[in-house]
Amino acid sequence: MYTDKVMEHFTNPRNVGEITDPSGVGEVGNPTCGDIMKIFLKVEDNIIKDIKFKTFGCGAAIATSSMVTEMAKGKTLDEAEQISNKAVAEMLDGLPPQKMHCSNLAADALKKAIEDYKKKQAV
Amino acid sequence: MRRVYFDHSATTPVHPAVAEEMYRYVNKTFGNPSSVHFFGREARKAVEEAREKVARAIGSRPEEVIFTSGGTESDLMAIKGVAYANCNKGNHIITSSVEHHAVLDNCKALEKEGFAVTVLPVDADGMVSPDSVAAAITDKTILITIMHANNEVGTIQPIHEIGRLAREKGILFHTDAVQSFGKIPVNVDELLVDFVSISGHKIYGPKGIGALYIRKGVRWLPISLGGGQERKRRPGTENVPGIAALGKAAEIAMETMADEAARLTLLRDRIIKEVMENYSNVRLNGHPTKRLPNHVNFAFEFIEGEALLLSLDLQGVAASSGSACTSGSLEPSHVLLAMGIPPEIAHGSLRITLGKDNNEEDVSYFLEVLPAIIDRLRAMSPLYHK
Amino acid sequence: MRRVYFDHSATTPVHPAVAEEMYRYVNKTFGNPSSVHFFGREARKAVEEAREKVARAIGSRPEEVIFTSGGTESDLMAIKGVAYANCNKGNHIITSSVEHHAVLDNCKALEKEGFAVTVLPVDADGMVSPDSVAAAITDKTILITIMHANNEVGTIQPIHEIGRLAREKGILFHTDAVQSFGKIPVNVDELLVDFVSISGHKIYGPKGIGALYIRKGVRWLPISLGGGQERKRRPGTENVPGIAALGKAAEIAMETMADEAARLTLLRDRIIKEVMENYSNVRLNGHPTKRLPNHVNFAFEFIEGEALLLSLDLQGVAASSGSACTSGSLEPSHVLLAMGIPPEIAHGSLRITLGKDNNEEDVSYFLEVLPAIIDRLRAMSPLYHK
Ligand SMILES: Cc1ncc(COP(=O)(O)O)c(C=O)c1O
Ligand SMILES: Cc1ncc(COP(=O)(O)O)c(C=O)c1O
Ligand code: FES
Ligand code: FES
Repeated sequence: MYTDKVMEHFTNPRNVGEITDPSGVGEVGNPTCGDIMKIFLKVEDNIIKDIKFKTFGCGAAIATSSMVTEMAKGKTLDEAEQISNKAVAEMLDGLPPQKMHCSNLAADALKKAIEDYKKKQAV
Repeated sequence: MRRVYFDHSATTPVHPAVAEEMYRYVNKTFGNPSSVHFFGREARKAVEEAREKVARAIGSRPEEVIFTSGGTESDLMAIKGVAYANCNKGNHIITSSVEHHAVLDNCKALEKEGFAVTVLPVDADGMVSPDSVAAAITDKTILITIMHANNEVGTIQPIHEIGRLAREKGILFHTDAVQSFGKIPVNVDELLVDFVSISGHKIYGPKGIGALYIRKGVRWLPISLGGGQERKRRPGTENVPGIAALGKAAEIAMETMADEAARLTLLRDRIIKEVMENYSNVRLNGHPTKRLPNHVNFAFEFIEGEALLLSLDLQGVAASSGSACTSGSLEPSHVLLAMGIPPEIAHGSLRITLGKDNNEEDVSYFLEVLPAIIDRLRAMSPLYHK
Repeated sequence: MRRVYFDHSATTPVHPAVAEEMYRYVNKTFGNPSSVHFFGREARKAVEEAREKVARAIGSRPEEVIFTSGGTESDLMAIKGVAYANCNKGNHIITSSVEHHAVLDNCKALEKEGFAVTVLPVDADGMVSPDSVAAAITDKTILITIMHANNEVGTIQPIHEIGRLAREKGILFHTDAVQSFGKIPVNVDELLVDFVSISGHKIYGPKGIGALYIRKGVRWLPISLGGGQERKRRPGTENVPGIAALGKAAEIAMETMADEAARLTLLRDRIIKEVMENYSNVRLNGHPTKRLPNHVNFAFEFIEGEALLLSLDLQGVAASSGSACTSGSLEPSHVLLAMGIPPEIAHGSLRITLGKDNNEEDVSYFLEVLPAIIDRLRAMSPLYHK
């Protein structure tokens, strides 16, 4: 069902955990299947220095969380914001059709975390 | 890697003696039972012998058993067959909220066609109360369809009590015994049922074969049309190897049922005891005692079922879950929801269903690999706080 | 005793390579394709590979093929599925008088439900004329269902021509290719069909498995309800060994079809030639040339079919007949009657259908034992006067 890449990220997910005192936090719930994902950012000089996630969800949800954190780490906020659901799925060599919605979780959570950071900066 | 198959409610391996019986009718005795010649007569004999074996296993007469392509078709035939045959008498059907989709979806389809369907609730253990059945019966009720044992949580329903109600009122009564048959006694006269669905691949027989018991003299119409096979009740060239195999599987199940039930109950109870003792935030789904001897279902809070299954699979343990993410339907199990389990907890359900090749070592192995998996997934979960 | 199996239209022996494929999924890879674990994934792979093989054999896309329990179910699903899905567009169905009961009986059932059914006549060779189809089409016509090759007389229908008519008018077109598939090319785009029924046990595959081709994008509704299998188009746990076997059988059929057709045509034509030359009052039923390569059907006047079959059987030759006495229905074959053959002659029909293990010696043996049988039965017949 899942590609080796998905299974690899599911088995050894990168960047699991929380950041104490994060620069930004994004949380999304998937209304269709009820899963939840949380992303924590540490931003310095507009660059994502550190990123962590916590996910309650299926294999695809965990793998996409892991992948999106890996993709975002070290990028500028503008670059990170460009990461699309599709790009995450592609980096995992694809997801089964019925699991495409899980990849939305990851990219959306990242965007929300960046938004949260920007909002905090604006104040 | 050690492989432990703990998913016998999904399907079972074929018993070697059943496979052998099947091969005979694949390799040698390949005739069409409708043919008058030698090859045909041999095949006919196999079909009728298998019918006797299945009949013996459920305490019916052979001519009350017809062969189908599986539990799903048996359910369809029973439900629609009764509905269409009795629609001049009434239009009301009673079922429960924990039935298999093969029952529920046909009831829903009939509802669209103008039948009225009462879907009875269950209690927290997944049990239908006979009182609720009694209260639902109207003078328009033509069919009650309540499963014998639930596939997801293992709860065994009070079929005999419901059967008594049905019989008093002269209402036809179908039970889906796909999960119970071969594990606990299924006797049509003790259960007081008029229709029983069974399926081969749940009792160490092959996939694609099942049977439907139809009590002699009841009002029922065939759904499948075509040739004259199964006395026009289920046309199509008979699946002779499948039928012979189902007969053999039923025979073996009857011989081994009592001992296996005792043996598996011990394994089951060991799993239940150790898991309930060693984890916090876990519950046993289904009735604590009125459950199938081989059946365990837990809900691990803060964990999603598919992730749990994949993790177990990586350790060689095959199990299943009622989580939305595994079902493709994006909704957690309707059974767990009907039992009042909140969706986020239903999500973390784990079904362990034991079978003939499982032993103490399998259980030990499972209990050994489980903690690290639960810890890892909980540590990853945004819902979990130690 | 020498045993000669000449009843391949009734059913075929399972090809050893097909049996082997089947055993793999009975003995080893027994998982449920819906399961997420190792055992399930292996089974899923087998199902999807088989789907590709069947699709390749009929020139379709894999997702247009769904697996059923046999030809009878495929016919039911096609016909009722189109009727119910399109009843707001029209209520008229066109079929022919020589269809298999699996088609005719469903059409008749739909007639009772308010559909209008035109049953087209055939000519003396059992052929449906495209002109009669064209003449029958109305603006209410939603389905044409005409078989590809007839099971009793072997006549091959002008499916491509009928398909052209159907497509011009935007009418869905189903063909029952149970008898033709594996013997002559069945390509969904060349035949211009939207639905095709096939069955495993007619092509050296097992009984209890079949497939239905459903052209992408057509309006159709599932008949069977329950789980999500076959993308909800045919629920129920997949018959994995049967499906894998059907895939293998289709693959082998494609590889061997051309050579086998040529080889069996020679045997067939030898039988036709010798019988027609050596007997009086015998006729060949079905089209003289547009017939299946393995298919012969004679009417021996003054003789009753069952008596003929029993006599042949006593000599080890397994054949069949369209006679009432063998069919259990007490009416001579509706196919022969539709072709204008008088009932008393239809009674004496003998169907010889050849297969992969038949050879010249089988034919010689049959031609050797036949004369004494015919003579004996004719001598016994009050209708016969030398
Ligand atoms: C309770 C119940 N009913 C019906 C079915 C359907 O049986 P089958 O898979 O043989 O169609 C199943 C199993 O899938 C089941 O568990
Ligand atoms: C033309 C035709 N259609 C349908 C069927 C039914 O197929 P099955 O026996 O697989 O149900 C048969 C064979 O019996 C047949 O010859
Ligand atoms: S998170 Fe539920 S299906 Fe992936
Ligand atoms: S003469 Fe006996 S059934 Fe026809």
